[in-house]
Parts: sequence; structure tokens; C-alpha cells
Amino acid sequence: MAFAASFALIAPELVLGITGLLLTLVAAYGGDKFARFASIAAAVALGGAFALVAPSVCAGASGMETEAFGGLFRADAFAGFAKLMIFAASGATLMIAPRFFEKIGAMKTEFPVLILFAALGMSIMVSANDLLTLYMGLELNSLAAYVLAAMLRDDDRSAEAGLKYFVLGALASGILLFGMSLTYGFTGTTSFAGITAAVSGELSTGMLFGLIFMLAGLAFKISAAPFHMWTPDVYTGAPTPVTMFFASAPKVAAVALLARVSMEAFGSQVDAWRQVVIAAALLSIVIGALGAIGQSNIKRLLAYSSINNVGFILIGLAAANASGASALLVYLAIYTVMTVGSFVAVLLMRDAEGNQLEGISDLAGLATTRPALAWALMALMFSLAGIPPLFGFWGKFVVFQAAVEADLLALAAIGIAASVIGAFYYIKIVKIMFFDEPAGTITGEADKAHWALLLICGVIVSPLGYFLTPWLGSLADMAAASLGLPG
Amino acid sequence: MNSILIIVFAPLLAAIIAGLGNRAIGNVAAKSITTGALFLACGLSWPIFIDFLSGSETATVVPVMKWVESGAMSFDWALRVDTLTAVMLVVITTVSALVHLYSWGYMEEDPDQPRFFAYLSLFTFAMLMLVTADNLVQMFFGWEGVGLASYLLIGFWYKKPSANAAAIKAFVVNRVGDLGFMLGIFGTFLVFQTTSIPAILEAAPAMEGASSIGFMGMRLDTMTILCLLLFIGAMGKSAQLGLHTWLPDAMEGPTPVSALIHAATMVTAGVFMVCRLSPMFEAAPVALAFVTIIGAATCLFAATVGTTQWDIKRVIAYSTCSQLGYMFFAAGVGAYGAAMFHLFTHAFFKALLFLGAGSVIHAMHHEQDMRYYGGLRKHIPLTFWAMMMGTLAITGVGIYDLHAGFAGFWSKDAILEVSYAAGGHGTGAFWVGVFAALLTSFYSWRLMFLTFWGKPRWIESEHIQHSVHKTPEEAGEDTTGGYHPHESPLSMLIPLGVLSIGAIAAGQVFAGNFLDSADFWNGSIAYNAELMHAMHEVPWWVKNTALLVMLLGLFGAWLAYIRNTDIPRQTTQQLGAIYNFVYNKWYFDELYNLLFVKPAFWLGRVLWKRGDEGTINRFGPDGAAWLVSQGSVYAKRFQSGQMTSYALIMLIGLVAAITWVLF
Amino acid sequence: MGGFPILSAMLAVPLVGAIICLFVGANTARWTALVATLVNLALGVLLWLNYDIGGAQWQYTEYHNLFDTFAYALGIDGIALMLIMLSVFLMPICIGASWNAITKRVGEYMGAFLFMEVLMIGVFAAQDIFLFYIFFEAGLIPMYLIIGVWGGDNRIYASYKFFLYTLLGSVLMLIAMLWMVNTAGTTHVPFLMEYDFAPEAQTWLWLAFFASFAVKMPMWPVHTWLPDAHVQAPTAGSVILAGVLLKLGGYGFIRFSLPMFPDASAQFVWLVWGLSMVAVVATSLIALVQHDMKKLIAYSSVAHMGIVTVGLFAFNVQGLEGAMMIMLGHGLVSGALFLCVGVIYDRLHTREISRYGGLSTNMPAYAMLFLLFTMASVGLPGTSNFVGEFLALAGIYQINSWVAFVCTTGIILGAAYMLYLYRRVCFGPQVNDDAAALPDLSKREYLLLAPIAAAVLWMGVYPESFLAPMRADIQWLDERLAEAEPASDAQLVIGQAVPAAEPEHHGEGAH
Amino acid sequence: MIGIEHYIIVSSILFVLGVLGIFMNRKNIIVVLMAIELILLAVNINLVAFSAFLGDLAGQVFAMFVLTVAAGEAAIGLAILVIYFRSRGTIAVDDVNQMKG
Amino acid sequence: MTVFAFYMFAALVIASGAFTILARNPVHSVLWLILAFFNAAGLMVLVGAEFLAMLLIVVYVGAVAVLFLFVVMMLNIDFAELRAGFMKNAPLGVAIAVILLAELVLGIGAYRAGKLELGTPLGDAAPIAGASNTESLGALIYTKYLFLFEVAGVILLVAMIGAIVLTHRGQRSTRGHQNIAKQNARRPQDATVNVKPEVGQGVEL
Repeated sequence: MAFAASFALIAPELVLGITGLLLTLVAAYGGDKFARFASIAAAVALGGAFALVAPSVCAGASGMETEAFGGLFRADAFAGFAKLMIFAASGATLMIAPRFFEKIGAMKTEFPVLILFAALGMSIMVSANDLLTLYMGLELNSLAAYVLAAMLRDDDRSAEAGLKYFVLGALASGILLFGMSLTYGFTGTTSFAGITAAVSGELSTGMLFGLIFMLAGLAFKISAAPFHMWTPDVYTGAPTPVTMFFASAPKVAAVALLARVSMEAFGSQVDAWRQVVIAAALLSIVIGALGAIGQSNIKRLLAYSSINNVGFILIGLAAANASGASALLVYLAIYTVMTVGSFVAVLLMRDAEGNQLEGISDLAGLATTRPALAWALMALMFSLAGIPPLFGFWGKFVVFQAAVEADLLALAAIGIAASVIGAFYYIKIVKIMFFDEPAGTITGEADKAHWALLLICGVIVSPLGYFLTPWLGSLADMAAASLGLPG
Repeated sequence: MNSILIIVFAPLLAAIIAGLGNRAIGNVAAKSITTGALFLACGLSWPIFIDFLSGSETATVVPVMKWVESGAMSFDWALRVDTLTAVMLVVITTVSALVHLYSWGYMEEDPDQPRFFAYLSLFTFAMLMLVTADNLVQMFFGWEGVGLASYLLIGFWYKKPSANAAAIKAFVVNRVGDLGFMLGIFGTFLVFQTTSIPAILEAAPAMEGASSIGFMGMRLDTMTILCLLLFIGAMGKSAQLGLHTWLPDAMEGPTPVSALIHAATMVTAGVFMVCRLSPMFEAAPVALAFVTIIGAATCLFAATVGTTQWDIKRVIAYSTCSQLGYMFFAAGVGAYGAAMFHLFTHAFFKALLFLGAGSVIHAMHHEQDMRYYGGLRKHIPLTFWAMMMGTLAITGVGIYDLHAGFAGFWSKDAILEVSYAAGGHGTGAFWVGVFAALLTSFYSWRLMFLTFWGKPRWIESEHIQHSVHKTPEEAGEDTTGGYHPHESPLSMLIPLGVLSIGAIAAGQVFAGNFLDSADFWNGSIAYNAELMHAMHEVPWWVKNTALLVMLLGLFGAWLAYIRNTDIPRQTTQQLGAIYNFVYNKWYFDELYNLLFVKPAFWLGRVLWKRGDEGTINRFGPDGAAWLVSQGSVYAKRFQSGQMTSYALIMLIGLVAAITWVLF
Repeated sequence: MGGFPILSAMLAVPLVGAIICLFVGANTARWTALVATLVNLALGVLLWLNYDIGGAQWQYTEYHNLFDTFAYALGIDGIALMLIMLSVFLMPICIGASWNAITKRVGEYMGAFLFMEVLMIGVFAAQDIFLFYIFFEAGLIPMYLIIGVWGGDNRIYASYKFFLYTLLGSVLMLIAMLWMVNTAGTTHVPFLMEYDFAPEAQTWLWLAFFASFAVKMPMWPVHTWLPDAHVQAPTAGSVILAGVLLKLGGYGFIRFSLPMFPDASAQFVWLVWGLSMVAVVATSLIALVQHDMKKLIAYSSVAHMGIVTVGLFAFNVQGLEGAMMIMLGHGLVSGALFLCVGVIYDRLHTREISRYGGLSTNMPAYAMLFLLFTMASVGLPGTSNFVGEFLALAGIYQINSWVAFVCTTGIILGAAYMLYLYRRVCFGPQVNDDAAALPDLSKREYLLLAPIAAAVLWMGVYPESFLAPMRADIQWLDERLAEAEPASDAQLVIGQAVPAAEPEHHGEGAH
Repeated sequence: MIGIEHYIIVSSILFVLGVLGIFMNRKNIIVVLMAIELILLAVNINLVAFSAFLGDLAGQVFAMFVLTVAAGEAAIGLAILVIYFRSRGTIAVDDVNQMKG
Repeated sequence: MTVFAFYMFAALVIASGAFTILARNPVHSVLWLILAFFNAAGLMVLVGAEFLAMLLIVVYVGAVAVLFLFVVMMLNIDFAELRAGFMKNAPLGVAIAVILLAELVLGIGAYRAGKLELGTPLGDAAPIAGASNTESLGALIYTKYLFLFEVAGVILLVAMIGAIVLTHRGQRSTRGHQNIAKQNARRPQDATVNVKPEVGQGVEL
């Protein structure tokens, strides 16, 4: 077995893993004094991993050469594309988290370690080419995530968030596992390639059950309705940087994984799962939109917004063709930027003492008191709503384009009509910031790092983002091509 | 013949200068410019008319500018001059110039004189555009332009609510007619693929009875429907029965306006249009019958109402309406020349009557109610004589066998005779016309007697009371209240004099040309030589009926208003319901109010409150918003915060998915 | 002009201006905006002067392929040229109208307006269907802000309604566009205009586009956002809304629905006619009973747009040109009417008609201009709207007399509600002391209204200037539609007499 | 030999019991955690049975990893439970509803 | 014999599973859970997976179940309050669960004994002929599944870090839970209660 080649392929994961282990030691021996250092080191490691992944993405790596460890692991462009987003989002989390935790005296050296391991888990997830790898990566990520959610252990809401996330997450992974066991039994193999071969004929009921259970388990991870119920509570309760992390990186990983399982492993049985995905997509769009209306906590609103957005991502998945996969990746990339930007903006909501504010009403009149923040948030909101010329529109555009190409016209029509409900609460935020009398509560200073990140996200979601489209589009196309889907 | 350009555009230029200059250039300048422009136009018009009389001039078209070209539909600004136009030119410019002059005196004390003169000139321009139109759309331009001017002038005293109401009424009722006119133009274009009047008239005869067209689900004779639609436009402008309600109310405008627009020129535009398009109407016998019937009905209706009104201007207004009826039934029986002749003479004597009435009103401190007049003959003799000339003209005084008479005698007699000669519908129209002539005589003399004879009843007028600062009780026996009516200034008397000449002589001088000369018309109207010949052959009694009924009317008026002034009261009491019916103008206003105005407002409110807000908004956007907000309430309730229910929902989702794919 | 990308320049100037406005003080922002819009107006004039009438169908084309499904493609035909001219003409006036009226957040306001101008020009100039969509949709954002930030008391409701209503209308169009591009294999509008989609597909595509354009237009019964938006928007916002944004719907019909789906257009002709007829009559009646000036004018816009839609769906040259002329004329006239309302609103801060009265006495110049625009709105010949209304109605009459009849009643009702408005505002005794004390137009206001007045008269007297650039394009469209054109109900028969006493009912012609 | 169906039935029943344990319980979170273990047990039975019947050891390897993860999961779960108890003073399921709506 | 053993183990595993979730006392639940593990191990032995069976006992019973017991004890929960109760829409939950079970059983076709078609393994993880189950597994884990084996290690590490991060209290005193004021404020009437149980009924703890 060519272990050397395999290790070369998992170089990014190795970087993350080894840094994680080293930082564990730092944490164990150095304590919380080294929290900042650990954050920076972890961010550097993520940067390194990013740099290691980038070439394979740009080269559009695919095929046998990308398989490591006897086909357990696959470092193709699709995985690479997702990894880039995962690492970027994780890095962003590390950039902004210290300020948040330090303010409340809860910064721990373990935080970057857990982020690193979570990123490692996600990285493995998206590279999974075998049910076992899938499960291990997913659990590595999940376990780290449960801990991160409950990180503020003295905070009621954080503990509750951790608990809810854990219990429901465990249930979901149980469902997923049960599905995997059935899949294993009825296909005789755990490798995706084997499954693909086994399901290419007629789908037996057992396989079908396996498929559905697996989809359900993964739907939990991407918080697609009706497996989304944990999302608002956990997003609200978890520390804001962690919420940002949850809303971005794991979602990318889970979506990529879902795409791989459904489009690649079960790619020949599109009809079996398409209906389910469509139903989940529409439900997510509607429930996400309805739930977001009337929220008073911005994190909770963004949680619903993420559910809403997942619905659109699933439309790309339902298309089940190369352009669908590409669209899904493009959407994910834009969504990641938008969601990171939104949460950075939320983190910038501080009162004079530097305490975090989460109430939407605190945003009142922001356009006059803090115009830069208000304009950035407005751009993000319109972008999330998918109004051109902001970049968020492009995500919706490619997704619906894929759906139309796959002849899913009714889905596209209903989906886009339902997106209008979503626009309602996005423009409500704009309304509060621009039309209302200033509340004057947001007066606190902010870090340069936050502003820098917000600026980057703001520029990307602005119409300037369209300059990225050729580049983003071709990368996503190459990544999608590595899945080997029909046109 | 480029003088036509000056004739048409000089008033426009004057209107623009006076209108925009307004207070900047001052009253005198504005008045001088407009009046000057009109006299210039008038001076240039008569030569053209005379040239046509002498036959030395033929129809010409002076192109001005491109207007619209849209596919096959193309129409340009152009000025057409032919006999018909020439007749209208002299009528318009003469009356207008005189009215301008008259207004110097009449409007002396008004603060807004430049505006008034600008409007008057603007009107003249629009009217000239109408009569010089070479295509239907330019005619429509003039048509609407005079409507605008009429609106502005009726509402000239814009602070008076009644004037505003009358102005809007005039415009909107005219628009009803315009609806027909527009549809008529569209239909004409559909059929002939052109809007050029000569082209249409050339093609029209070929369509007679041999063509059908679908219109609003019906299958109709092409020319009939086209002419009917166009005639609806004429009905609106010429205040024919059904669309006449605006005309009496239009008397809210200053009296010179009534004289110019609502007597001499604008209201006759409908007659002009029918004459202008006479070859088309000739091709549509059904439409012509309709024209006759409407004309006769209007003639009768307005005459009856005229006998009961107290407002001096309203009496004349109904009289105008009635005279327009004569013109229409003349046109309806095919005697377009007679119709135009009556239009021509009527312009003079009716303008005279109005201006005379204006002079009376001027003298009586803006009192218009004849009940408060009386005995004015001696105080304002020149006005009296002018009015007398007008009355003699309108009542048609003249003796057939002597070939002598006032202007109205010639034209009205011609109409009665020709309708008798035409037979068919015409016979009916004749009898109606005769009866209307009786009434005309009665109300005209009634007006004269009430105003100029009898004892002064002035003090009962509020206007006079204001003037002399006395109540009737204070005045006691002196029913004049010590008020001294003054004869009008020269600027007002000169027009009266000029028009008196017209009222006396216009018929005598021009009858031959208008009635009996196909050469004079030179193809500008459909000239039915046979009919005109037959007109002269009617029985003797027909020829003298008009005089007879005139005398009867005179006698009746004398009886009731000089001899025994109790008769009117007794008669009204005896006739009761009929009197009220007539006095209230056959309840047309009330009926329209009930049928159109009130339902429109009611419907508007219903459509707004119940429709837009109560239904469309409620179930549309607001309903959707409500639905969404309800949905969000449920979605929030759904998110109970309980882990167990979350788990349950996940499970339900799972089961649902399995069930879905299994079955 | 050689290769100078004048359309891009017209997009760039206001865009740069908008960005500058965001960062400068109030007064600088005002001047920046004014200069930017005037420069654009100058560019627009150049555009018009250099437009080669009778030349190529598409001129000033610019094409930069960004990537496979998306191109920066600009280019105009005569129709677009006219609408661009309308936009650039109204913009400086809007800026001027806001000069004193807007005092808070001036920079943002001017920025929003300039951004709006970019989008409007973009919509008319876009030759890529998706570029069009982006411009079309993006207009929601600045307008939402304009209504919401600088609007009246009920601005929140109005801005939400405007935003969501129009968004809902237009999203389905995107799906339809995606399908079309997928099927036809190009995003290039001129190509799509000549592409023959399958008739069954046309039905659905047409409906999707209709949803968008009908809301934008707005057609009855999806018009209810308009009164609210108009009433609540600041004066200049109403001007732009009525002047240009409503025209996007009509432009959409003429650029997309009709040429791309001629069969479906014919198929749904009764839908359009029916809704238009209801719009003309119902909204006119509603306008009659309004007591808010802006609402009245807003409803009148709906009625006018009804005539536009029947004109568009008359399937002949007169109808199409008439519809275009109404759009241009209505853009000027309704804009001017809103400015007129703005003039007195700035003085008295109320839109209640009953609070005014007798303004002719103390504001004669204002009364005169208001009268001119009132008459233009009524469609008096010699003003801009007449040409359009006349041609549009003449056009529809060629194909259906019932529709023509019902829509022509609009001229009666239009006269009624406009004159009734004018009477209550400018005529009558001066019952309100404060209204009686209002000063007449200022120089600035003269400068705003006089150009529109001149344009209104110009269009009425010599519309050839405006018709000529469009003629070839309308002709092209008419030929494109010729095959699908529904039968006329007139069915003129020549040479076959029908007895008058017994009119024959033809099933085809009767309805 | 007992057929594979029997094992599937047993594991299905156990799985459903585990699921029921999660959402039927309203008083005690610890039992919820145990129910999760039941689900994992069901999965393990399935995997092992399939592995045996297929003659393929991947299932057993899988089961072994599941066991490992389950142990880790239990540790994390209990740790979260502990801090939850510390901050709230209760482990009743019903009380875990501070965030909702 | 194996048939009997299977049914016994199967019945017991299901029964103890049921009692795990139904028991009122968490301690009982843990004990029922342990029983379930034992029986499951039995089932595994029946199919020849003795290593897994052993692992189940060692890991689950030896570690997990004990951990549960430990936590149950540590939290010092007032068991009197912990009566087992059901959620309000329990019938719905049960119905759904029954449907799920029915679909699983019927859907997969498990009722048709002997006719179930399993997949065909690729053969890359087949047991080594002649070697014991444990040996074959070992050979696989350290070769084919080495990568995952390492990942499993990381997972356990994360679990450890997580548990420590969450529960470890740094420089607090050993009597971290002690609240002097609360202790002082405690009154006998709050702390003690006099119960008189009926004959045959226990004291509710």
C-alpha cells in the first residue's frame, strides 16, 4: 500500500492534526495564557492547509490519483473546494473569537484546538469516499462542535445549546448510522464506489431505507427542514463566534458530503431521493422564512436565515447534475461569505462598555449613528435576500439555473416565489437600521480584525463580487466535474 | 392665400403674449394686442369670403407642419380653405373681433383682463383650427381646443363655485360627445385607412349601403355607424338633446363669452362638422334620419324650456339650443346649405341678443333675473333697439311675398320649407319646427316685454339693493330704488350696432348664395339641387306659417306680460305638473345626476373602499402579509424549545420521507 | 462618436456621482448630483443627436463577454433611446425638486437617486437578458430606501409593499429567463427576440413575464402598491416612480413579451384587454373620489397605463407607437403633476385636497402650469398624451371595438377626475387662510416645471421627433407580430349590403 | 441458522425503542443519553449481523469504530449534562426550553 | 439450540431496552442498559463476532455504563422529582414510532425469511481464512483502516479535551460547591420532613 502517496494526499489534514496535537500540549502545560498564541498558530495552520489544498482545486484534481488509503479518502477538487471554504471560515472564526471570549474572560487555549479538530473532522468528511470515513469525520466534527456550543459553561443558554445540540445530534447520527448499516448490508460494501456499483441496477427496499436514513442524518447537519429544529436554539445559545462557525464551515462540509453521497454514491438513483430533497428544500425555504419573521434576536434571525438558505442549496442538489453541483458550491461559497459577514457585523454590535448586543431593536437608526456598519449590514441583508446587483443574487441565480436545466421548473418557480417571504425579514433589518429613530445603544469600539473581515465580506457581496464569478464559476465547475456527474 | 396663416395664428400669438405677459404687460397692452389680432384676422377673412362669393377662389390647402405619422395613419397640420371654411371664417373672426371690442367695456372692472382676452383669442385660434382642418384629427384638435377655451371661460370667475361646476360640466359632457367623435375617427380610419377629409369624402359615396362592419358585437351598416358615432360628437359640442345640459349652465361665464362661444361659434361646430362631412352622411340615410329626429327634438325641447326661464341669459341659451336643433334637422333632411345659412345668420342675431343682454346686465348691476327688470326701454334705448333687432331676427319677422325680412326670417323659413319639401321625417320636423317657432316668438317677446316694458321691479334684486344700499321696504313706492341704469360705453355699443346690421341684412344679402347656389358651395358640402328647388315650390301656407306663428307668439306674450300680468301665474298654477316639468328643464340634470354623477362617485367609493382596499388589498398583499405573519406565529409556536418535540419532528420527517419514497 | 462607449459613460457618470455623494456633505452632494445628472443629460442629447434614424436596429452596442451565461452587452434601439431620454431628462428635475425639500441625510438621498439613474439607463440599454434582470430588480433597493427613509407618515408600509410586491412579481420572470436561455442557448436579447419558442412553452413564459410586468406597470388588480408608494414617496421619488419606473413594465412588454412570445401574447390578449378595461374604468372612478392629491394622480397613472397595455396588445403599429407615446407623455405629465403637488406640499405640508383652494388667486403662474399639465393628463390634443392616447385607442379599435369603447370612456372619466382635482385646488374661493397666503413659484420651481411644459407641448405638436427614432423598431415588431395577430372584430365587408332592419350577428365578431 | 431478517427486526425494534426513549422521556436527560446508547447498540447489532452474513469484516470494523465514538460521545454528553446541571440545577427534559420561538 | 439462544437473547435485549427507557430510577435504567449490552453481546457471539461481543462488554459495560452510573451518582439528583413522565403528545410519538417500525420490518422485507438479498462484498475485507475473528479484525484495522484508526484516536482525544474543558474547574477551591450563606440559612423545617408511610408502602425518596 502506497502510504507515502496517501500521506501526501492528506497533507492538509496532517497539518491540522499535528498542529492540533501540539496545541493540545500547549494547552495542557501552558494553560489559558497561550490562548492568543494558540489562536494565531491554529489560524496559521489553517492557512497552511488552505495553501496545500488550493493547488489541487485549481488543477481540478480528480480520478484515481486522488484516492488515499485504499479508497477510504479522496482528495479531489470537489473536496478541495469545500475544504477551502471550511478552512477560510474556520480561520475567520479564529480571527474574531478571541476578542469575544476575552471580554467575558472565557478564552481558553482549547478553543483553537477544538476549532482545528473540528476543521480536521470536516476536512475528512468532505474527503470521505467510504461510509466509515464519512462517519469518523462527521463524528470528529460533531464532538468538537458539541463542546464548542457549550463552551461558555457558566452561561445557561450556552449549556442548553450544547445539550440540545448533543442530544439531537446524537439522534441524527444514530439515524445516519442505522442508514449506513442498512446500506452496508444491502450493498455489501461501505465504499462509495462499491455502493455506486451496487445501486446501479434496481434499488432494493433495503438500500432505499439506507439512503433515506442517511439523507435524514445528513439533513440534520445542514439543518434542512424538518431536521432543522435544533438550529435556532443552538445558534442563539452558542457563543457568537461559535455560531458563526456553525453557520459556515460545518454547513459547507455537510452539504458537500450530502452532495457526494447523493450525487455520487447514489447518483444513479436520482429519482429515489430527488423528491425528498425537493420537499426538504421547499420546507426549509418556507420555514426558515416564516420563522425569521418576528424574531427579536439577530442571531436567531440569522439561524432561520441559514435554514432558508439551505433550502436554496438543496435546490441545486435536487438538480442532480454537474451544473447543480457547481451551483451548490458557488452558492455555498457566497453563502459562507455572507454569513461570516453578517455574524461579524453582529459581533460589532457592542455597547459603550464593549458588551455584545444581540437585539434587533438595538440596530435602530444605525444608518445615522454608525453608517459604515449599517451600509455593510444592508448590503449583506439584500445579498442574503438575493436582490441584484448584490452578489447573493448570483448564488440564487446559478442554483435556479441548474434547476431549470434539470427541468425542475415547478420547483424553481415555487422556490423563487417563496424566497420573497424571506426578503421580508431581510428588508426589515434594513428598515430598522435606516428608517427608524436611532436607539443609540451601539456605541462600542471595534477591533481592526473585525472591520477587516467585514470589509472583505462587504466587498465580496457588493456588485464588485461579480468580478469573482468567472473564477468562482470555473473552479466550481471543475470541482463538480470531479464528481463525475452527467451534464 | 397665405393670409390664412395670419388669420389662424395671429390670435394664437396674441393669446400667448397676453397670457404669458399677463400682468407684466398690463391690461391695455394685452387687450390691444388681442383685439388688434382679431380685427386683423377679421379684416383678412372677409376678402376670402368675398372671393368665394364671387367664385374667384377655389379650395386650397396650406400645409403647416408634420404632425403624426404612425404606420398607415398619418395626419399633418394643414389649413384648408374652401367655401364652407370661408363662411365659418367670417362668422368666427367677425363675431370674435366684435366680442373682443365689446369686452373692453364689459370687462372694464375685472382684475384679470389679460387672462380673459388671452382665453378669448385662444378660443378663436382653436375654432379657426377646427374649421380649417383638412383631416379629422386636426378637427378634433380644434374641437378639443374650443372645449378647453370654453372650459376656461365658463370658469373665468373661478371663485364662483357655480362657475367652476358649470365649467367642468361643459368639459365632461363634451367629452361624452368626444368619445363618439373619437370612435368615429377610429372607425373612419379603419374603413378608409386615412383621416384626410377630402379622401374620406371621396370614398364615402361608394360605401353606401354596400358595406357592413362589426361594432361591439353587432353587425351594422358601415356608413351608418360611422356617421352616428361622429354625430354623437356633434351632439356634444352643439348641445343636442341628451348632451345639452351643459349649455344653460355655461351661462355662468361672462356674457361676451356666451355670445361668442355659446351662441355664435363653438356650439355650431357640430353643425359645421355634419356639413363638412355631408357626403358621408348622405351615404348613411339612417344616420340622417337620426340627425333629423334629434334636431327636431332638441328644437322643441329647448323652446319649451325657454318659455319658462327667468334668467335672461338662460332664455337666450335655450333659444340657442333650439336654433341649433333647426340647423340639425335642416342638415338631417339634406339641406346643408340651409343649415349653414341659419348658422350664419344665427351667429349675428344670437351674438347680438347675447351682447344686448350683456348690456342690460351691465346696466342692471349684474342682475340677470328678468323678474327684477322692467321698463328699461327708456333708460337704455340703444340697447333696447339692438335687442329689438335681434328679436325681430330670431322670431323670423319678414314677409314672404315681399321678399323682405330680417336675417332669421330667411334662414328659418328656408329650413321649414325645405323640411316640408323633403317629406318623410322632414314633415314631422316641419311641424315641430313650426311649433318651436311659435314658442320662439313667445319667449323672445316675453323677454323683451319683461325687460323693457312694464314697471321697474328693480329694487327686489339683491344686486340693486347692494348698489343702492336699500331694502325693498326702505325703497317703498319707488320700485326703482333710486337706481339709474346707464347706457353702455361705446366699446359695447359699436358691436351691437354692427351686429344689428348683420341681424337685419345678413339674410337678405346672402340668401341666394347660401341656399340656391351650388357654385357658391363648390363641392364643399353635399348640395342637393333638387331639394333646394323643391323648397321653393312648397305651398303658400307653408311659406307663411312662420309669420303666422310669430304673430301668435307675439300676441301671446303681449297678452301675458303686458295686458294682464296675472295670466302667467294662473297658467302655471293650472298646468302645475307640466309647468314644473318644463321649468325644471325636463329634469335632465336631476336624471343625469341620478344616473351618472352620483353612481360614478358611489361606484368610485365602492371600488376604492370595498374593491381596492376591502378586497384586493385585503386578500392580496395585506392578506398575504397576514398569512405570512400567521405562518410565522405558527412557526414560532412550532419551535417550542422542547428537545423531545424536536426529536419527534425529526422522526416525523424521517417517517414521512420513507413513506413518500415507499409509495 | 466613433468608438466612445457612450452608454457605459452614461452608466458610469451617475455611479461615480452616487459614490461621491455618499461621502460628502449635504451641499456638495446636491451639487454633485446635479452636475452628474446634467452631464448625463448632455450625454443623452449627444446620444439622441448621433442616433442614426433608419440605420442599424441596434446602435451603440458594446459587448464584453464576462463568462458563459453572462455578458456585459449594451445597445439601444429607438424605443430604448426614447425611454433613456425620458430618464435623463427627468433626473436633473428630480434633483432640483429635492434641493430644499430634503434636509436629512442628503448625501445618501442623492446617492440613491443617482444609483437609480444608473439602473434605469441600464434597464433600457441592457442587451443581455440577465443584465436586464439585474438592473430591473436592483431598482428595488434605492426606491425602497427613498420611500422608507424620506417618505411620508406611512412610509414603512408603503416601502414594504412596494418592495415585496414588485419582487414577487419579478422573480418568476427570472425562472422563465433561465429556461429561455437554456433553450435558446443565448442570453442576447436581440437574438431571443427573433427566436421562436414552442407555443406551449410561450404560454408559461409569457405568464411569468406578465407577472413581473403587470405588477410593474401596474395593471389592475396588482396595482395597489402604487397608490401607497406614490403617496408616501418624497416628491422626486414619485416623479421617478411614475415617470420612469412604471415604464419598465411597458418596456418589458414591448421588448420581451411581445416579440419573444407572439403566440402567447395573442392567446392572452383577452386577459390583457380585460384587465386594462377594468383598470381604465375602475381606477378612474376611484381617482374621482380621492381626497389625497398624490393618490389621485397615482390612480390616474393606473388608468393611463391601462391604455398603454391595450395599445401594446393591439398588434398594430398605431397601438404600439401610441403606447410608447403615452409612456413618454405620461412620464412627463405625471412627473410634472407630482412636482406640482410637491410645490404646494413643500409650502403647506399636506396633500389633502380640501386644505387648498383658490390658488389661482395667489399663485397664478403655478395655476397656469398646473392647468397645462392637467390638460395634458386629460389628453387634450396639442399635448403629449393626446398623440399617444389617440394612436393607442385607434390601434385597439382596429382590432376590437368593445375594448376601444370601454377604454375610450377613460377620456371622459379622466377629464372628470382631473378637472375636479384642479377645481378643488386652484379654483373656488380661498377658504383656507394659510393656502391663500402661499407665495407663487420660485425661480427654482420655474426651472423644474418649465422644461417639462415645453417638452409636453413639443411632444403634442411635433411628435415626429419622438416617433421617428422608434418607427423602424415598431415596424419590425409589427411584422414580428403579424402572424400571431388576432382577428379584428370589425370584419369590414365591402360590397355586400346587409339589411339594416335585420342585423346579422357574427359569432366571431360578437363577444 | 437464524436468518438475517431476525437480526434486522431485533435491531429495528431496539432502534425504535431508542428513538422513543429520546422523545417520550420528559423528566430525565440521563435516560435520553442512555436511549442514544440503545440506538447505537441497535446499529452495532445490525452491522455485526450484516458483517457475519456477508462474510465481510468491514461491518465489524465499523461497529468497533462506532463503539469508540459512542464512548467519546457518552463522555461529551455527560460532560455537557454536568455543566448544564451546574448552571440550571436540574436535568429535567422539560426544563430545557429557555430558548424557543 | 442457537435458535433458542437467539430468541432468548433477542427477547431479553428488547425487554431490557424497553425497561431502560421506562425505568423511573436512572440507576435502574443503567442496570437495564447493562443487561441489554450483555444480551446484545450474546447475539453477536451467535453470529461469530466474538471480538465485538467482548468489546461491547468491556467498553460499554466497563466504561460507558459505569460512567453513566458515576454521573448519576455525582449529580446527586433528587430522585423524588424524577418520576418518569411522558410528553404530552405521546400517542402521536408512539404512533409514529410504530409506523416507523412497521415500515422497517415490512419495507425491508424482513418478514420474508430467507429471501432477503444482501449485497455482494467486494472481498477486500474478507476474514482471513483459518484465522480467528480477532486476528482477522486486527489485520484489517492496522492495514486497511489504519487511517480511520488514527482518526478514532483523535476523536477520543477530542472527547477528552471536551470533557475537561467543560467540566474542569481551574483554580477553584476543592469545596467549590460550598455556599456558606446557604448553609447558614438552612432551617430544620426546610431540611427534614416527617413521613408516616402506610403499611406495605415504602418511603418515597
